Amino acid sequence: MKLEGKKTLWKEYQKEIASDNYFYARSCIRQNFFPASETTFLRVLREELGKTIHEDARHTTCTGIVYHSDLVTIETTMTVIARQFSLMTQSGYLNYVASCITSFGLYTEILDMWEHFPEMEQKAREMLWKATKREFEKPKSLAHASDIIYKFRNEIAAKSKYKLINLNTGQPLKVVEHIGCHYSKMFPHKGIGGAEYPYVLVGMIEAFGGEVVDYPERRHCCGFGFRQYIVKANRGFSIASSRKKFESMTPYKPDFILTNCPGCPYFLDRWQYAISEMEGITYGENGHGIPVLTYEELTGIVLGYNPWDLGLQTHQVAVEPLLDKIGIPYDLSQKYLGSDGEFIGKPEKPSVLKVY
Amino acid sequence: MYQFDWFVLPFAVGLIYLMIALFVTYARWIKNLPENERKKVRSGLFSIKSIFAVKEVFLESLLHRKVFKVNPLLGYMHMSLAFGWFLLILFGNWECRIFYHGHLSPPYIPIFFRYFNPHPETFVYERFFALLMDITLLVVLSGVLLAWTKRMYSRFFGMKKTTVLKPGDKLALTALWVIFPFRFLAESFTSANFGGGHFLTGSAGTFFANFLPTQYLAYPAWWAYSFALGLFFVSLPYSRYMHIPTEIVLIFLRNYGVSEKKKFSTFTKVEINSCSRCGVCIDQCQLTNADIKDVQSVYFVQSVRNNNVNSEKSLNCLMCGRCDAICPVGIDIASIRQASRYHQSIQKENSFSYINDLGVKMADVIFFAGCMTHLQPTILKSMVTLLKASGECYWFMDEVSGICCGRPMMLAGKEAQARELIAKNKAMIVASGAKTFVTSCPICYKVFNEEYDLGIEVLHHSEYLLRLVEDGKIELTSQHQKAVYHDPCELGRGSGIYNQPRELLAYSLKLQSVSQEARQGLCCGGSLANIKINNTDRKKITYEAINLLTENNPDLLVTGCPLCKKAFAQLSPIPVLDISEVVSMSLVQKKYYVEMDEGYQSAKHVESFAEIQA
Amino acid sequence: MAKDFGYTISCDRQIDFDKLSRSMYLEVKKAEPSVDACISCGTCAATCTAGQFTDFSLRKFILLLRRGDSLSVIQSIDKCMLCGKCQLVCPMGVNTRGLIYSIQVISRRIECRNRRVVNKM
Amino acid sequence: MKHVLVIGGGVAGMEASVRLSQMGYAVSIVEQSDKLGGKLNRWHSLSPDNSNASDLLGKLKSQIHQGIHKHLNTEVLSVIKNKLHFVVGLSDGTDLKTDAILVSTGFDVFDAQKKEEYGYGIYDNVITSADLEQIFRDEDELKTTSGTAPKRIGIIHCVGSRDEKAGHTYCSQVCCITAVKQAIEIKEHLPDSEVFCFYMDLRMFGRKFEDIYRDAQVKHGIQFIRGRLSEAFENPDGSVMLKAEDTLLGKPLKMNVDKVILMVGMIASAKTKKIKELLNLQIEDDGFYSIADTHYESTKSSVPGIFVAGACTGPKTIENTINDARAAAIQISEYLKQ
Repeated sequence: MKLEGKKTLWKEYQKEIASDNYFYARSCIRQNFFPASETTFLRVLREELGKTIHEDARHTTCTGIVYHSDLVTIETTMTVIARQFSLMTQSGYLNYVASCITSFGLYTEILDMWEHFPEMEQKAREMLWKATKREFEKPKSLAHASDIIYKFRNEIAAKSKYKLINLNTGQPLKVVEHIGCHYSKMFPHKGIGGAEYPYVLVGMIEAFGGEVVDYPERRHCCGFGFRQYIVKANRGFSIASSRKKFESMTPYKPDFILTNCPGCPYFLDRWQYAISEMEGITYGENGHGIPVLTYEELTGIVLGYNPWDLGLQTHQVAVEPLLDKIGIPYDLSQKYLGSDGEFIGKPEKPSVLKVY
Repeated sequence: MYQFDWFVLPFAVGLIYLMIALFVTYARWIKNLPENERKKVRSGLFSIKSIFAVKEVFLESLLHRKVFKVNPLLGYMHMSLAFGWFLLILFGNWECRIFYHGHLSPPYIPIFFRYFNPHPETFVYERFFALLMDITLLVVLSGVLLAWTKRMYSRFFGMKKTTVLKPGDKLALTALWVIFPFRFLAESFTSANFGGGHFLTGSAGTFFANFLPTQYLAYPAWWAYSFALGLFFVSLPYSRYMHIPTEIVLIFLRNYGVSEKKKFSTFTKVEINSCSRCGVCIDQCQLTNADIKDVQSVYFVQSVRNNNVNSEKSLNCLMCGRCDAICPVGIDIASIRQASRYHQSIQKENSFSYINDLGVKMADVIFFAGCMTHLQPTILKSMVTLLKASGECYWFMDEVSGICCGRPMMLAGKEAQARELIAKNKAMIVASGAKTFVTSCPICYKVFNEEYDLGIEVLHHSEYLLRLVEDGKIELTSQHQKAVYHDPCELGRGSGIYNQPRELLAYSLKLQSVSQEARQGLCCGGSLANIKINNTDRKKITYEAINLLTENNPDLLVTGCPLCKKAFAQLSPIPVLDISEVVSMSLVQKKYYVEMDEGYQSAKHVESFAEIQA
Repeated sequence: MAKDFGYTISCDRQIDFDKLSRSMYLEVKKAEPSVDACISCGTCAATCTAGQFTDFSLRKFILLLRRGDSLSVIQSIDKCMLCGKCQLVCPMGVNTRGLIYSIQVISRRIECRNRRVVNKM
Repeated sequence: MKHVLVIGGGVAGMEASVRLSQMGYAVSIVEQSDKLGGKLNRWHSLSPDNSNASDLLGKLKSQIHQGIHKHLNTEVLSVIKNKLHFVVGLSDGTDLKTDAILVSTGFDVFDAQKKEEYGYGIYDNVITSADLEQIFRDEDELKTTSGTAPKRIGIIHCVGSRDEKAGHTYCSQVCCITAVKQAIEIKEHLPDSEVFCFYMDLRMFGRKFEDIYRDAQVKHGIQFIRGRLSEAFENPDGSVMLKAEDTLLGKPLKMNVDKVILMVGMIASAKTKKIKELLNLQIEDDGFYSIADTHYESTKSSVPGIFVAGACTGPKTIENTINDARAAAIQISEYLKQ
């Protein structure tokens, strides 16, 4: 592999990322799947990096899930998105940051469409006006939340308490990454590093001391695929897609999977459990699975945040072996206590997959 | 007390051994024939059939009539050896009988008569028999000389190739070659010592006595003669000469109606052991045009005998039947090869359960085009035109979605699969209530005719069209082209239909004859029976066939098989037509025909056809 | 052991070229070398008598063998009626009937071999 | 004596110069590089007869005599057209007065790096058809980067051709036959290797091309997979995993190969664009020069007195390029006689 070749390519896929004053739009599903990730993102930006980031309680879904399930028309979608932009405009921001890959992809798509078909933008404005009497400005910059972390990866690394180094061997941890299809596959030039050799997560891993491992099915879908999962009859395809990725990455013995998207960590995490129950197969070391992290969780980990504050107890695949490798202390007795100290309940023990 | 000398022992022992060996072998074969075949033997044994068999044995086994027809020189060689030897024995026995006044003598006496009675002056017929035996011996010796020559220079006999010998054969052959020279020497030396003999042995004896110590040589020569005979008899059951006695058995069995079946039987053993390895089938085989030299019937039969048939020998054959047509022994080689394919192939039931409910139409006449005709739209078009013109109520059975007739499967030895296809087609034919079944493909024709057991008449389209013409249902005009008719193998040799196509074509064309036709007709090279041959080799065969067929510069080449047409059309310098196309082109176009449409197939219209005719 | 979630993991349709064995193709090729001339034009499948009723396609079978997916060929090859139309239309001179006959023979051999292995177990 | 300026000293430029000179015209060739011959200098052998590219080059060069003025390492800087002729300013300081101009600026090889998913310039064992010719020309062996002989080689057709994403929707004509030629050459060098061609359509349009294709299958056992490479991936051992659909089976397929050869197409050369500005010529959407009439005047440009020949008017085989050059010579001569 010629890194020089990659670097040349990466140079072609750079984009302007605003350095401050962000308007943040959350993801519909992340707060359920990995509830602390978005919180961590805000905490890192505000506390560690001292940035201004604004949220508006009135923001809604971008319609991405129904849009990609062919259940709404483009008009509905672009009107909803227009309303999001209008909230941003109303708050006095210009830099839109989406927490969700699919939202990011959809915003990009809508903005691109408006650029090519200005009459559609006009239509969106009219419909938004009719429905809500709102007006909006298009964002000056549109970024995915990972772009922001990527932009400040070196600053974060400078503040980090832990490096992605295996304590026992002194070697960098081997990380496989999954970019999320909607991040750059549709609009490679809107993602850092493009679609073939995306750099946004690689940049973080390298900055945090880890080593990225390529694997054959790196670009393959995580298995969410919207209709693949949501329609139960198709669910076999969803899990088969994830399995294809696991089988492809296992020979490289990755220490963890870093993900970019709301659906990806969820399916890469939960399907490991489902596969173990259905086929008795696990992909990690010693009967554990391969831990799956969101980039916010990773950032929190290197910054030394309490693993349970990062929501790592909500993972199906145990993250403790990874924490042990990095040398991060954790208190198992605190694992299932909420922020108020109340017991939040403990999941049923899987029959195959090993957990703590 | 009869005369005796120790030297007769090798002969006597050999003869006894041979008799026992042959008896045991043939008894076992006949005993193991399938029950119904054995019944035929029992009922035929004491009937006129045995007389016919004796006649045939005389004509074929002794005179070798068929070999004569194929190749006179080769025929003479076989005849001089077989019939000559037979006469020697016959005359020897007469001589004995007369000499000993009707008393039976042991078999060695007639054989070695001259040793025991070199010059019996008291015997009144001595001079007569001496002359007779010398003439016969000369004939036999000339045969031996020819056999030597054939072995050395086969081309002298007009044969391109001759058969290859096995070690057992060599022993027997050597013995056979020296038997008569030794007899000649023994009798000559004896004549030199004691007188007797005639123009041959007498003169030779006098001649040898000039420079040889004949008094010392005569006795060893008799030993050598006896020894050669004994050796030949003992080695005969293990050599190709087994064919001599076995052919006699074959002729008898065949006259009783025993025949080859789908599987090997002990009759197959009789047949394959009757092969004299004469090799006429080699030159007859068109595969030699493509330089394929090791699969010809003589080699195939040999491999069956040695129990080492490989797929190449069994499957690399056009099954054209030209070797059958020429085989002097009349071995049913095609059936044996077919049976070997059966034994080699996988028999699988229910391969075609996916075919069901193809739809049936009620009709008087069924037309079945067959797979190959479907690749020849002009034949299809002609047949449809003619069927419409005939006014008969017909059903074009495989117009849209027909299935295969089963013949190709059968040719590949897949009997069970073929039966399944046959059952499916048969059910449709029976349901249609048709009384006549017509097909434009000889491959289909053969299987419909022989295997379907339909209970209705099955006609090749040439027969059917001829009938339409003869019945006045269609009328043909005479064209002026000279044409050659090519006999498709499956139609001609395969089904015995040679004349009907010619009669039909004679209505419109001037038919030329060619050197290789009818029973000697050529294969087009397209044969479905050969699964092994590649297309380049096929083309060589086709090319040679076209060369022979067009030797008299005809304007047209006509055939009765869509596959032959396809094969020829690729390479032929002159147009190639199917019979139906010729008939369709010479059809007298009445206004009536033109007006007829697709729906014109009912009985009502037949009546109106009659009105128009009137 | 397997827990029922109400769905199963779908099979991968991908031809994993490195995992499949092409030994059957090599055997077939030895028996009928003209198979190498096939260019997948599909004329054979278009004219096929059996193909009217089933998905029998010689073109496809040759490809499947070339890719090492022998099993589906073994399962379907006996649907052929050996009528020979394919042979007449093949533009590359493949001896298609000989090819099918050979595939049938080799299929049976492989089936027997597999059966023997099962019996041993 | 009338004068013709030939811009571009590749196959078309050389052949046209020779023919024009034979017709009695003064000819100058301007060539930007230090030698004549263009892409032929870097090619090893030619289809369909496997003849040596250097033999053909030698033949072409031997015809270039002293009377033809060569301006090597030279660019055209300016062109002014007056009523009678063109005044051309060259970078070597010459100002030429010429009566006609033949543009034969050829083609550029598609930059395979633009097809990122194929990994050229990133994966060690991915090379282009042009690289392979260079290897053969230098009499090197085809090896993997770890120095071993590749056991399995994948040849990818239509790289940069017939590809809307790469911006070139046309067929480059020569790549299919080149792929088959190179596949056979590889098998001749490495008889134990397996060679696979991934193609969209096989365009064996030329005389004998189909025979070579048949030989490739029957004699050399080269296998053809009708499916376009979707992506390549480098395995840890340096081998490359290819993903394509076997479209004839309707199934996705993945295969590991030790070496990948990308059949790069022809695109309009950078020079073509530059000269277009100077001469005020027209180009079409595909980037190649417009011609006056596709069938009848294929070497006449949109500007009187300026002619075009060779691959600057679209991908061409060498045979067609040479014919095109000769046709241009005749057309120029007709023009100059008017």
